[in-house]
Amino acid sequence: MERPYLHIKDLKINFHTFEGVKTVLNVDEIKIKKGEAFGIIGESGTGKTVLALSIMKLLEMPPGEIESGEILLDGDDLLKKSIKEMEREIRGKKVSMIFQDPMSTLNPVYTIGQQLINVIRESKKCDKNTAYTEAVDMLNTVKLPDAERAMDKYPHELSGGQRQRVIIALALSCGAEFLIADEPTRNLDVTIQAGILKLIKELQTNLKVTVLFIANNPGLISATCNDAAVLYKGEIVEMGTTKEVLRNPQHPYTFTLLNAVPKDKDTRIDLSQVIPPDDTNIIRGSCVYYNRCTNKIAKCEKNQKLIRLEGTHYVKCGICNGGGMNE
Amino acid sequence: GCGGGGQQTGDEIPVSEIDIAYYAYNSEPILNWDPSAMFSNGIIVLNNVYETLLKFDPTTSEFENVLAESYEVSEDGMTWTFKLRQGIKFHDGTDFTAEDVKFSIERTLELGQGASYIWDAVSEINIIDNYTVEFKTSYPAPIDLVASSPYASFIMSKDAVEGNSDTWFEEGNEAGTGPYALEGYTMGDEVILSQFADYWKGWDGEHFEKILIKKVAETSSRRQMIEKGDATITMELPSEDVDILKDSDGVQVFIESSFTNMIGFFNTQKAPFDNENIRKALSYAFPYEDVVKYAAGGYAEQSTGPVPNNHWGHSDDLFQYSYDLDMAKQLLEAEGIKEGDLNILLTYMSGDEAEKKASELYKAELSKIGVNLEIRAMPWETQWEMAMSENPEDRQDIFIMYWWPDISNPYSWLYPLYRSEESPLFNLAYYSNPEFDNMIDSAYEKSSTDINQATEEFISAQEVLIDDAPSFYIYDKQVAWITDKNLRGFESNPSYPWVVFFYDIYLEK
Amino acid sequence: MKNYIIKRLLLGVMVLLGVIVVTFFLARVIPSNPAAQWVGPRATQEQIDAATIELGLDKPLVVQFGKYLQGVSQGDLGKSLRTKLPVAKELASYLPPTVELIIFSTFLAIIIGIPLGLNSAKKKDQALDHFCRFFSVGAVSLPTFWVALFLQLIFYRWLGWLPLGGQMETKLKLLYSIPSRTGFLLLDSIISGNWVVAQDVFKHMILPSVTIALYPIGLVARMTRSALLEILSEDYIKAARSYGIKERIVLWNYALKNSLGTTMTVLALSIGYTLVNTFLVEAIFSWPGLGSYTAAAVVALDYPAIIGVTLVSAFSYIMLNLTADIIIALDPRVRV
Amino acid sequence: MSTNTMNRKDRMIKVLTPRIKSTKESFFLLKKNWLTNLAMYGVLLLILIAIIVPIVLPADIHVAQDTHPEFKLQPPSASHPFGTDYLGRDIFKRVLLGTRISLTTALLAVGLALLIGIPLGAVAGFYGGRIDELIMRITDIFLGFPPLLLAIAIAAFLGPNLRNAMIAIAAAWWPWYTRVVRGQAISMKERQFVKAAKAIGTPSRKIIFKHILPNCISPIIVQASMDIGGVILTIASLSFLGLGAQSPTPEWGLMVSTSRNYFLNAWWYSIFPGLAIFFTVLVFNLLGDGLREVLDPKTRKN
Amino acid sequence: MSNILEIKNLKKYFPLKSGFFQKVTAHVKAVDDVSMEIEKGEILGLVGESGCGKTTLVNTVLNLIEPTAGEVVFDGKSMYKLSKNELRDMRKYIQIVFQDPFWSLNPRMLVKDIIGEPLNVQAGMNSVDMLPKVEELLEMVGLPKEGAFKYPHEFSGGQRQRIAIARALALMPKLIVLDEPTSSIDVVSQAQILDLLNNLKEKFDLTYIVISHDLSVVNYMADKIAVMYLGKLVEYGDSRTIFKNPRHPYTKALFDAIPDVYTENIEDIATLEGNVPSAINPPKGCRFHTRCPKSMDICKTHEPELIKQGDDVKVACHLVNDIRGIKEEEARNKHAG
Ligand SMILES: Nc1ncnc2c1ncn2[C@@H]1O[C@H](COP(=O)(O)OP(=O)(O)OP(=O)(O)O)[C@@H](O)[C@H]1O
Ligand SMILES: Nc1ncnc2c1ncn2[C@@H]1O[C@H](COP(=O)(O)OP(=O)(O)OP(=O)(O)O)[C@@H](O)[C@H]1O
Ligand SMILES: [Mg+2]
Ligand SMILES: [Mg+2]
Ligand code: NI
Repeated sequence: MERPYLHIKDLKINFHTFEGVKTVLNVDEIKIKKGEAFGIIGESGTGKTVLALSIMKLLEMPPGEIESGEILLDGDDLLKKSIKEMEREIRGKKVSMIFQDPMSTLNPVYTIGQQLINVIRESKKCDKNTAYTEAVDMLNTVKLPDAERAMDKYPHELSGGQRQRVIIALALSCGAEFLIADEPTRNLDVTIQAGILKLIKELQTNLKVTVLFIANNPGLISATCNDAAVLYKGEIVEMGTTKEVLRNPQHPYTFTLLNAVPKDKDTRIDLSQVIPPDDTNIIRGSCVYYNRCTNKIAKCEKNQKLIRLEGTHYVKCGICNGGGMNE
Repeated sequence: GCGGGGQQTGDEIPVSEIDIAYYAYNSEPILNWDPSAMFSNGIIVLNNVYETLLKFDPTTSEFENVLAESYEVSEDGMTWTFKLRQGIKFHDGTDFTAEDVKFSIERTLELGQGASYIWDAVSEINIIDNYTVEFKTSYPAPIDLVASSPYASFIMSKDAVEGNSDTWFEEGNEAGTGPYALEGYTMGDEVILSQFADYWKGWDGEHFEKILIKKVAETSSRRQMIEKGDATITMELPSEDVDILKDSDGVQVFIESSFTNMIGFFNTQKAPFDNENIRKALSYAFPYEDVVKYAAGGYAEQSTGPVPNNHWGHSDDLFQYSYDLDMAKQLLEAEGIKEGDLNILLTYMSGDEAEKKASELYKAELSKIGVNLEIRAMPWETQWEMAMSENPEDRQDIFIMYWWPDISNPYSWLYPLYRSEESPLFNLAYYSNPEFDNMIDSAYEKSSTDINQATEEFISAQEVLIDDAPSFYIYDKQVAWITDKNLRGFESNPSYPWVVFFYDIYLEK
Repeated sequence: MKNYIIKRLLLGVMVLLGVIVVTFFLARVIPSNPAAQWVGPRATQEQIDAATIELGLDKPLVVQFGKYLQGVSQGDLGKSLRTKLPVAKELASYLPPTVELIIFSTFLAIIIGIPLGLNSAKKKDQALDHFCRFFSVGAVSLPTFWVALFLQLIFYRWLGWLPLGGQMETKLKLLYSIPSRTGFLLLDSIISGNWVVAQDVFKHMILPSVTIALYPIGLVARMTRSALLEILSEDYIKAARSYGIKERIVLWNYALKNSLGTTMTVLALSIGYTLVNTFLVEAIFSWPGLGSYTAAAVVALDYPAIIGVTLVSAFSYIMLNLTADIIIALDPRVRV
Repeated sequence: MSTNTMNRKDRMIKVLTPRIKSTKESFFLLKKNWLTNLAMYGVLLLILIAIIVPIVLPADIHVAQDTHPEFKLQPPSASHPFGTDYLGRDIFKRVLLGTRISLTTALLAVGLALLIGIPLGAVAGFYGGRIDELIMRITDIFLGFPPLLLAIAIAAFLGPNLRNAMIAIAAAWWPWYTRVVRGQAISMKERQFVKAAKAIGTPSRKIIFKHILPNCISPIIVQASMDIGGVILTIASLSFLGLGAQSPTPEWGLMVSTSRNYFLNAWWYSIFPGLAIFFTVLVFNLLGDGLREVLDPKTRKN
Repeated sequence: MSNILEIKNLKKYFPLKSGFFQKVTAHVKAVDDVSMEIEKGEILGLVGESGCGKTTLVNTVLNLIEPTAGEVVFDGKSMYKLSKNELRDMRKYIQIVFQDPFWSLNPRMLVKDIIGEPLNVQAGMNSVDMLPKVEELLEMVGLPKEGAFKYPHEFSGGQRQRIAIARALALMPKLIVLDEPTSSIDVVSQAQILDLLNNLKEKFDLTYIVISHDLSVVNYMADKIAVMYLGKLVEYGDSRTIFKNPRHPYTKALFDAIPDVYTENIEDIATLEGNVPSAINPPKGCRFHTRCPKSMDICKTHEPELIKQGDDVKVACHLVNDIRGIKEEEARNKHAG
C-alpha cells in the first residue's frame, strides 16, 4: 500500500479545565490518501474541531495539551515542527483550513481583495498585480458571481454562502494541496449548502486537492467523501470507505447515528438503539461507548482497539472484535 | 515674521548675566490693576510701580517723604498740607503735579471700592499751587497715616487715566511714578517689571534691571527654587522649612515682625456662645503656647489683645488668657454644660497651614474636656458668607482669621472688627457695645493730634473688649523672608505686608 | 451614514446644551454670594449691592440663564470673579499649554501603551504579560499628584536633570520673545528656529507630561490587551494563521488594526481623563494651563470660571467622542 | 441580510456563552491568575483592616486627641513605623484608620451610583421608546462631562466635606451604570427566555426583576469592581484639591495633600499615605481586571 | 375535526427607520398576506430558508408582536380583539418552545423555577406547591427529578430543549409552537426529542406547529406542511402529497438539496443559484423568479396566487396554476384601464 498523505498515529490530546484534565481526543489511526476526500462524522463536542486544529498546530496550548502521538504529513511529523516551521512550510503552503462559521472567519476590517492578495503574496512572493489577477481567478474558481466587484467588498457586504466561497478561495489561494473543511456548511441554509458541497467536491476531483471533510450529518459525507470515519468522544469508532461505514455499519454508535436521521412520516425512528448521551461518567478504561451501548458484553469493560474487519473497514468494538453482534 | 525670531537668537546674551529679581510668591501677584480699587495681594506689585505721598516706618514711628517733600498739619488736625517733590515723571512721560494728587485721591473716593474708606474723613482737596495740596477733613484724622497706606493711596497720572478708556486699568496698564514699570504679565500667574529710566531717584548704584513676581503655589517648590538659586526672594514657607533654612549657608533668612495677627471670633448671637462665661471657658481651653510653638513654628508671639505687640496702642499689661483646661472645665460645668453636650463648628480659610494646625490642636484639647470641635476649611468667601448669614444659627460658632491693618492705627483693628454695626462686615463676633464704640471713636480722633492720649484711650477700650471676650487672640505673627544669600539692602516693613521694595535691593557680585 | 453623522452631531449639540443647563444651575446652588466675591474681601455693603446689580444677580434665575446662554452662543462666558477678566479670554490663554501637555502625553500613551498591551496579549499569562499587566494597572492606580511630587524630588532636587516647573526658564523668557503663531510654545519656538528655547521648553514638558501620561498609558495598554485577546481568539485570526500568514503580520496588521476601534474610543476617553488630571498636576508643576486655572478657581469658588472650564472640557470631551464615533462609523475598517 | 441576522445571533451566543459559566468555574479562573489571586487577598486584607482597626483604635481618641506636637515629623521608628506628622500624630495609625474611610466612602459612592443607575438603566432598556429616549438623553448629558471633572464641580458647589464628595462621585458615576444596565437589558429583552416569560403572560415588573436584572449582575459586578479603584482615587483627588475630607480626618488623599508642605523634610509623611492609596487602588483594579476577564469578555466600550 | 387555529391574511411589516427623526423609510415585509388553518390534533410543519419569516409569523400569531394586518382566530376567539386579561388567560392554551437552547432558559434561574414560572404566573402557585408538579413534568420529558435543583447550564443542548418542552407543557396547553426545536442539537438527540414530541402529542392530544429549515424533520413530523419564501406561502397542504409530488420549484429545490446517506453522486443534489433577495424590496411578480430554474416572463410581472391544486394542496406558481386565469385578469385590467 502506498504511503498515506496524512497519517495520524495514537494522537492523544487533553484539556486542562477547572474540573480537571479531560481527554478530548484519543485517535488510534487515521490515514488519508493523496487526492482523496476523507470524511469525519460525529456529534457535537466529540473533538472534530480539536483534531483539525491540532493538524494545523493552532490549538491553544494552554488549556490544550498534546500528550502523545504523531501527525505525519507526507512523512514529516508536524508535531515536531516549531511554530516558525509550520508558518514557513506547512500552514498555507501544504495545508489550509475552512472554518465552521463563515461569519467570523473573515477579517471584518479588510476587503475580500485585500485578504486574498495578502495571502497570495505571502505564499507566492509575487507582486501586487499578479496577486490581484490570481485572486480574481480564484474567486471565479469558487464560482463567486461578479468576482471583480466582490474584490472591493467587505465581508459584511456578502451573504453567508458567498462568504463561505471566499473562505474556500482563501484556503486554496495559498496553493495548499490539503484542505481541512470543518463543517463548512453548518450555519448555511440547505439550498446554499448544496452549492458549497458541490464546490468542494469539484475542487477535489479537478484540482486533486486532498480533503479532510468534517460534518455532523452523515448525508454530507456520503455525497462528498471516498473514505469516512466516525468519531465518538474523541475516539475513532469506525473507519472505512464511505460505503462500508454508511451502508454496512458495524459499530452500534454508527447504527444509532444513521438511524437517528428522520426519513419520513411513515418510517419511525427506531429508538431501541438510542440511549440518552451521558457525559457525566465516562469510565475510562472501558469502551468509550460503554455507557450508552445496548449490546455491551463483558469484554466491553476493557478498552478496545481499532481493528480491521475486512479490507479497509476498521471498527473499535468489543462485540465485533469477537464476532458478536451480527450473529 | 521669521526674521525677528532669527535676529533674537543672533545676539545671545548669557542667561546668567540678566540682572533679574525673582520673587516666588505664594499666591496671585495681582488680580486688579486699578490702584484705586486694588485691595489685596496686588500691593506687592503696585508698591513698586506706584508711589504714595509718604511711607511709614512703624519701627521708628516715623514717616519717610516720598512724593511729598514735606507736610504740615493744623492744630485741630483737620487741615493737612503736603508740599510735593518736583521733577518727578510718570511712566507715561507726563510730569507729576498737585493736579495728579487731587485727581488720584478723588478718583479713589469716587470709585468707593477697595480701601477707599480710609479717606472718608477728607471733605475737600485743594490745589494750593502746582506742587502744594491741601486736604481738609470733616473730623480730626491721621491723614499722614492714610497717605502712607499700602492700599488706596497711590498717585496716578491724571493725563494717562483720563486720556484712556474706562477699562484701561482692567486691560493691564499702569500710570505710576515708581521705579519699575510694567513690562508684561499673565493674569493670576506672573508679573514682569522693568526699570523706569526716568525714575526720580535715578539709577546710580546697584539695582535689579527686571523684576519677576510669580505665583509658585507649592511650598516645596518655593523652597527648592530658593535653595537652588532659581528664585531671589520667597516667603511663607512652613516653619519646619524655615528652621532648616536658617541654618543653611545657601540662603539668608529674615525673621521679621508683622502687624498680622490671628484671631478667633465667637458667634455671640447664638446660644451658648452668647454667654460670656462659656466664651471665657473656651478661651481658656485654647493651647496658646503649643499653637505659637507648633502652629506658628515659634515664629509668633501670643497676642495680648487685638492690637499686635509692636504696634502703637498695644499694651503688655492687658489681660491675657492662658491655657488652663481645669478652669475651662469648671467654667463650663458652672454653666451646666456636661461632657459631650457641646458641639462646636469652627471654620478657617482653606489652605492655611497655621490656622489648620491651631484648630487641630484646639480640637485635641477640647476633646479632653468632652467638647467636640468640628473643623471645616473653607474658601475665604464661603467662610465669610457663612458668618454673614441672617440667622445666627446658620453661622459657624468659631471663625478663625488673620487681620492686618489698612493704616497703621489701632482703629484699623478695633473699628472693623468690633464696632457695633447694623450689618457687620468684619465684626464677625457680632459684638456690640456702645461704650466701647465711643471710646475708640474718640481715640481715633485724638490720634492725629495727641498720640499719647490716643494710645491710652485705645488701651482702655481693649480692656473692655477683653473682658467681654467676644473673641480670643491667638498670636501676633512673625514673617520669615528667605532670600538669596547675596541679596543686600533688604528690609521688611510690617506696614506693607509682603511688599518687597525692589529699588532698594541688589545682589552682591 | 450621512444620517448617522448628522444625528450624532445634533445629539452632540443637545448634550452640550444639557451640559450648559446642568452647570449653570449647579453653579447657582453654590452657597456663596458672587457679588461679594466680585468686590473682594473687606468690601462694604454698598459695594456689594452695586456689584449685585452690575452682575445682574438681582434678576430672576431664568433671565440670568437666558443672558448666559446668549453670552455663550457669542463666545462670552462671563467674567471671572477672581481676576475680573473675561473667562473666555482667560481660557483661550490657558488652554494652549494644557493642550500641548495633553497632546504630548497622549503621544506617550500611544507609543508606550499600545506596544505594552500588544506584548502583554502576545505573551498572555506569561511573565511578560504579568509584568505588563501589573505595570498598566499600576499606572492607572497611582495618584498623579503624588507621583508629581516625587518626580520633582528626584529629577530636580536630587539629580538636577530637569526643571521644577513652569513652561520655560524665566530668564530665557525675558531674553527671547517667541512670536505666538500656534499658541503652543514648543511648536512656536521650533517654528521660529529658536533651539535654545525649544530645548528648554521641551525639558520643562517632560515631568508634567510623564505624570499625566501614566493614566492613559495604563488605560491604553489595558484596553489594547483585552481587545487584542478578544480578537486573537476569533476564528479569522486562526484562519489567517492557517493560511500561513506570519505571526508578526497577524499581530500587527490583522489583530491590531481590528482593535483600533476600541483603542480609539479608549483614547478619546482617556484624553478626557488626562484633561482632568491636569487639574491635579499643573498646579504642582506651576504649569500655566487650564489645570492651574481651575485649581485656583475652585479654591476661590470662582463660579464663572468653573463653569467655563467645565463647559470647555465637556465640549472637548464631547467633540472627541463624537470624532471617534464618526471616524469609526466612516471607516469600515475599524467598524466591527 | 437574512443569513446575516441569523449568524449574528450565533456569534452572539458564541461570545456570550462564557457568561453562563458557573460560579465555581469563575472562581477557578480567578484563582488561576496569580496576580488576580494576590489582589483577592489584598482586598480581603484591606476589608479586615477597615473592620478591625477602628474598633481597636476608636476614632475620637486616636484621631482627635492624638496630638503630640513635641514629637512632630519624626522619621519612621519602632514606635512609629511610618513616622509622625506635623502634629506628632502616628502616621501608621492614621493610614490604618484611613482604610475604613476610603473603603466605605468608595463603596457608598458606588452603591449610590448603582442605586440611581440600575433602575434607570433597566427601565430604559426594557421599556424602550420615549422613556428610553428621555433617560438616555439625560444620561448622555452627564456622560458629556469627564467624570472627575463633574465630581470636582459638584463637590465645589456642594461644599467641601466627605459626604458631599461621595454624593458628587455618585452623581458623576451613575450614568455609566445606566448605560451598562440598559445595554444588558436590551440584549436580555431579545433573549428567548424573556419572550417565553412574556408568552406565559408574566407582568413587566416581574420580568425586570426576575429575568432582566439577575442577568445584568455580572457586567455590573465587573463595572463596579473596576470603578472602585477609580473612585478611591477620585476621593483622594478631591481631598487633595481640598474638596473632600477635612482635617484631621485621616483620609489618605488629604494626608498626601497636607504632606506636600513637609515632604522635603519628611518624605515618610507623603510616601505612606500615597502608597496606601496606590496599594488599595491597585488591588481593586487588579481584581476588577481579573473579574472582567472571567465574567465579561467584552471590554467596556464607550 | 374543527380548526383550532385560523390565520387570515396575516401581515407583519417591520418599519425601517432612518434619519434623525426616525422617519419610516421602508418596510421589511417579514410576513406578507399569509392564511392557513390548523385542525385540532394536527401537526403543521413550517419550512423555508432562514429569514423567510417563520419566526415572525408565529410570534405574530401569538400576539407577541403586533400584527400589521389580518386576523387570527384561536379556538373560536379572535386573538387581536382580546383584552389584556383575556389575552393572559389565553396564553395558557398556546405555548412556544424556542429555537436555541442557550438563551431560551434563564441562566440565573433553577430548573424548577423555570418550569414552575408558568404555574406561578398563571395559576399563582408558590414554589413549594409547584415542586411535585415540576418533578412530574421533568419525568414526563425524560429527565431525572434531581434536575429540578440544577441550573440550565449543567444540561446538554438536548436536555435543555426537554426542559423547555416541560415548561411549555406545564399549563397543559392546546397548541404548542415549536420554533426550530432541534436546529442546534445533534441528530441523535434530535431523534429523541422528536420521538418525545410525538409521544406527548398522543398522550395529551396536543396540536403542534413545527418550524424547521430541515425538511427531514418536517417530513417526519408534520401532517400538513407550509412552505414559505420571503414572507409568503408558496405551497401549502397535506404533507404526504407534497413530499411525494412537490409542485412548486422552490419546494422541489428544498427537497433535492439535502443529501442523505444514499446520495452517492454529488450531482444528485440540486442547487439554487443566487441568494435570498431582501425582504425590504422583494422582487416584483413571483418572489422566487430571481432564483427559479424554470422562471418565465410572466413570473417577473405577475404574482401568482395560492391556488388549490387537487384536494389537499395549494400552490402559488404560474407553472402549475392555470395561466388562462391570469390572461383573463390581464384583459380585465386592460378593460378597466
Ligand atoms: N479551549 C478549550 N478549553 C476547554 N475545553 C475545550 C476547549 N476547546 C474545546 N474543548 C473541549 O473539547 C471537546 C471537543 O471540542 P470540539 O470543538 O473539537 O468539538 P466539535 O466536535 O468540533 O463540536 P462541534 O460540532 O460543536 O463543533 C469539547 O468537549 C470541548 O468542551
Ligand atoms: N424586530 C425586527 N425588526 C426588523 N426586521 C425584523 C425583525 N425581526 C425580524 N425581522 C426581519 O424579518 C425577516 C424574517 O425574520 P424571521 O426571524 O421571522 O425569519 P425566520 O424564518 O424565523 O429565520 P430563521 O430561520 O433564521 O429563524 C428577516 O428578514 C428579518 O431580518
Ligand atoms: Mg467544531
Ligand atoms: Mg427563526
Ligand atoms: Ni438566510
